Amino acid sequence: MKSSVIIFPGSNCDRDMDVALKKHGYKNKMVWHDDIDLPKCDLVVLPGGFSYGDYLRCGSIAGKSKIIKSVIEFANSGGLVLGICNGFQILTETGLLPGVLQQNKYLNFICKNVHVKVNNKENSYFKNIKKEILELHIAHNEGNYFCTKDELEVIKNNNQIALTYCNTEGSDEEEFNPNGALNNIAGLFNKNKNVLGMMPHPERMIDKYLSGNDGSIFFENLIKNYI
Amino acid sequence: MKVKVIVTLKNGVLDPQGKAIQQTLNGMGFVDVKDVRQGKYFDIEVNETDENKAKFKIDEMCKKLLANLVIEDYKIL
Amino acid sequence: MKVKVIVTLKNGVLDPQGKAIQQTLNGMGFVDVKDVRQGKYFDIEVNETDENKAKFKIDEMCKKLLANLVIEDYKIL
Amino acid sequence: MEVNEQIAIDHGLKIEEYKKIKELLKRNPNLTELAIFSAMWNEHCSYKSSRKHLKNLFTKGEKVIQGPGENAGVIDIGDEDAIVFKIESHNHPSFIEPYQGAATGVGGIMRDVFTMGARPIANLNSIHFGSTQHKKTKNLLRGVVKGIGGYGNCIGVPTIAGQTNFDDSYNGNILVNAMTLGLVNKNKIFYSKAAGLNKPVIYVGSKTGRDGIHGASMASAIFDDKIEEKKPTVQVGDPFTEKLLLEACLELMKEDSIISIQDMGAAGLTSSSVEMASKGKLGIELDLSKVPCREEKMTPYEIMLSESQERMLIILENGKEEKAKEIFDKWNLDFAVIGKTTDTQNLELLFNQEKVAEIPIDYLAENAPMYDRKWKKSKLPQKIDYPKDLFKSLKLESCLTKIISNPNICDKQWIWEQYDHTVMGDTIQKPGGDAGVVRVHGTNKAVAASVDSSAVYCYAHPLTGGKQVVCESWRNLISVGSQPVAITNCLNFGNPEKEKNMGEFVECVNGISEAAKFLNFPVVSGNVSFYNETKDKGIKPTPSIGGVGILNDYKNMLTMDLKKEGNLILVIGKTEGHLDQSIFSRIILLEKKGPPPEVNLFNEKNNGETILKLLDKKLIISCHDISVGGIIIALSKMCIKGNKGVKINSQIKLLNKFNYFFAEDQGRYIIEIENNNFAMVKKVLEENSVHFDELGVVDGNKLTFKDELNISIQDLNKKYKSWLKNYMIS
Ligand SMILES: Nc1ncnc2c1ncn2[C@@H]1O[C@H](COP(=O)(O)OP(=O)(O)O)[C@@H](O)[C@H]1O
Ligand SMILES: [Mg+2]
Repeated sequence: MKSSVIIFPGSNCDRDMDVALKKHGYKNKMVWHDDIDLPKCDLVVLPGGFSYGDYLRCGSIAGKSKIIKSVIEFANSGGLVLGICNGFQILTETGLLPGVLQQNKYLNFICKNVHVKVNNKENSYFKNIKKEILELHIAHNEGNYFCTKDELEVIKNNNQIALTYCNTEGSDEEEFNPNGALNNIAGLFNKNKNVLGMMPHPERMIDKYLSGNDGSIFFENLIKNYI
Repeated sequence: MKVKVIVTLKNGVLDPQGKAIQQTLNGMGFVDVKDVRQGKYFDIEVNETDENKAKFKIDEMCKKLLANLVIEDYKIL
Repeated sequence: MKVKVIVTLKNGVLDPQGKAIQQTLNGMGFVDVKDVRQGKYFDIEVNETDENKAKFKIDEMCKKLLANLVIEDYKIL
Repeated sequence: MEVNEQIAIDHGLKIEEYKKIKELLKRNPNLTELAIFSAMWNEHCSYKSSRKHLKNLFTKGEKVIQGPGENAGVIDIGDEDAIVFKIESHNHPSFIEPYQGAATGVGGIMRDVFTMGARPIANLNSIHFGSTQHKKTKNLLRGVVKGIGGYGNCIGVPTIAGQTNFDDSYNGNILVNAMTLGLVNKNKIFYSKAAGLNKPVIYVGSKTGRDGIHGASMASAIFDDKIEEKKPTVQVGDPFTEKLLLEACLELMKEDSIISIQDMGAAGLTSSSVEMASKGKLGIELDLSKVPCREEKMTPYEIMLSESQERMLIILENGKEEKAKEIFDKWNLDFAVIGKTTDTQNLELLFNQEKVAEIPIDYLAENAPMYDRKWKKSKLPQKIDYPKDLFKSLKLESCLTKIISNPNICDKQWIWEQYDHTVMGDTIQKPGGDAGVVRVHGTNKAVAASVDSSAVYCYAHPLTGGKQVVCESWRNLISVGSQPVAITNCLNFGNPEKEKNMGEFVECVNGISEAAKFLNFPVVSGNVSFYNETKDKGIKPTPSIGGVGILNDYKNMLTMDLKKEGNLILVIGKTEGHLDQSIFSRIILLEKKGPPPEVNLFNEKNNGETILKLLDKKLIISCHDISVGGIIIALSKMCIKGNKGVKINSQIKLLNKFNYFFAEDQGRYIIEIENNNFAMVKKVLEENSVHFDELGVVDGNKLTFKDELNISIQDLNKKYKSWLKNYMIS
């Protein structure tokens, strides 16, 4: 599977993503934000970090960069686009995903492990996944998902909710919601389920000496589904 | 000329930061403070002398970049 | 009553956000934008009907919490 | 404006210093020149009160590639790899504007590290605040933590460890010390020494503004009542630009075009240009009209003194300007050729085709004043004789819960959860352990780092305190299974013009040096912050030691969490029962006097090395050093982290039980071992003449000792974890 990781000025999880993708067998290329064309690939990744310092609103300025037009075209033609953390924020700012990511409810940056439940397996990302509840890592200041009531209805009706914060058993009470996200949303699809935005960082969970290795399950599953 | 813009959260959108400020103010003894909402303010200098033209441009900037209309409103002063 | 406050960076203090916004606007084709400075805006509701009294209180709040006078100025609208 | 004595004084110079300037120049300096002297002769740049004593530090070692004197120290960690690291203070600005002060502190230290060609791989911080009762403390803490996170998180460097302390001596003068480690190929290290004539001098990074003018002098000025009105300019940090600068510099460093490079820190363009020229024994000519400025009509005076952040000065090989400019253009950063190296040995400044200053470099650097300040030796305080019945009414369990929820002991998760500690994908020991550990990307090696200070001990007896901090750092590094290699130090003290404060400084430095030498744990970099004083009240002497250790195989790393039911718990090192200056004495017995625990360097070294021997034989399951709070606090943390109980051996030979459990004797560790390895462990310990106690067994989910202690780990955990969180939301 061929992947492209976009580097925006201020991206800081681009290398981590490159390492994770290669470790799991993806052929990855790094793409500079100022380029106009995407290389031929099957998956485009918008990595985490602080594109343009996250000034104004997270992801807003990256949403205006040159490469984004091609990313939107790629997504509209059915290509897989994955946005992690800042990448998720960029996807909402470009309109590829609905809603916005606001500042965390308790106003602090949060860096810790969380559990998330896979809500929809009818898609390239989670089809056949072995575990329903993944332990992943979050590190963000603006992960508090919000959208209007009407939008939420649409999202629900289309099964667009990909991941929700929960505890080890899958229970999703408020106390397991780290940032105040609406309906505990940790990851979200577009209507066609080819665009996925998620706050957790699977690329930080790829061997047992790190915070855990459930991230590997995610990457292995995605590449297997592709083949 | 200089144009001033204010971007605020839409009614109904939660403003945790404003809330925190309100609580802090209450805690500091300003017990009369009932509500605080925080927004953004921009001072924009444009090379344009015609006020209407300038405001028209700024309006576009607000829609395209400065405000996220999902949750925010803007006002050009 | 409601009082509006604007907090801006002092002249000469670096405004990284404003700079990034200006460059982005230029890049988006708004080439006339010469400078952008970003500030904060507060809508404060106080239980106080006397305008002067309210403003006096808000003035104190600005000094004590809302603005850091080392780098910021404030204006009560 | 004609310069006179008053103007010199306003610039923080002493009258004698002004006289000396006139003598050297054989004329009166103009205002710009005076400002340059004042910046260079300032305590912060010239180390005029400390230089004499810093020379005594132990700085050599076979792994030392670069000791003090460069932007940061460098150590060899095998293969082609080297670690660049340093700690620096940003105390005064953080008190005035906690967010920006702390943020720019982190930005500054990172620049020191990547200037040398290293990619930063870990950040640490040591922060000290006033009493938790003091009205400013909460906001300062919140602002500082947000500032450290705001900058480090944005750049994408993990903050892997740190230290947080509260003491009322910091009420009017908090401490914010930031440390960075970077990784570099040891054949590709960049230095600040200029070389070659007529080489272009390049300015890169952000534009110069009027911010922070007088910052270097502020760092050395005593706070007074009027601080709130003084409103000195504090710099605003721009981590986004720093990230671009980091990437651009590292990209340029891949080419063979940089002769030398230096970040613009305190005293900005002045100190960077003078230091580069001084080290290379060259002159330097700058055309200030070419400096990219953010504001209109900036004067040479302002340009030379500005402390705008995120700027670098580079001396390039001739003909490489185009290529270099291309890189900085790509990253959207300012780039300007602003001067050249010369053979005049002078600093020459031009502005609008006019010469505006000309000063021999020597006068600014080597001829800077150096003072042999008077200092007072401190006596070792008398040991306290505690009356026996003082302990009678005390209950072990309530003492334990009181101490574990004390602000200086309790969990600091509220803080480090706000720091991205996992970015870069190599953090294998997060904050909350004895030291943070990151892997050297793509290898089996890992680097451990910790930062420590013990102001209470240093205040009671500076010489012992100085030794103790170094030992504590060494112990924390041993506890994660690393071989300690070298240290950096940030020396936070009061007013050096006072004999008592100067004495604290001199003796702490001597203590640090003595311990460093004995442990073969050299000092490779550091920083001095004097005048930490408000309204005549100085802080407790607070040297912060940042230690770095190496693991050849990261799979051997140790953690403190208890692992398995039935395993044995041993105390390594002898418990003498020293309570003076312990947290137990201070908060339970309300006794603040007495000497700090004695530091026995031989035992310290021997015990630590023996731990590493046991680790080598794979005999240790978990390990934690014993520090503030003594055995019982160390053990409690191991229980909490592993969520397992311990049954303490009722046979254990106690002094008084309070002495045994709460004493802060040095050189001790707690280890967990497998039951059936006991004989082997015992043999190794005995062969190395290391004293040990069989403390207990991992058992159930309670910490128990006879009928005196019976507390569930859950309760203990609650006490440990909730204090800081509750404090911050209340
Ligand atoms: N300001 C901070 N930044 C990052 N980590 C911190 C900070 N303060 C404390 N910590 C973490 O909390 C843990 C406990 O610190 P400390 O109480 O000094 O422990 P110990 O006495 O066992 O060394 C350490 O692992 C440290 O890394
Ligand atoms: Mg420790």
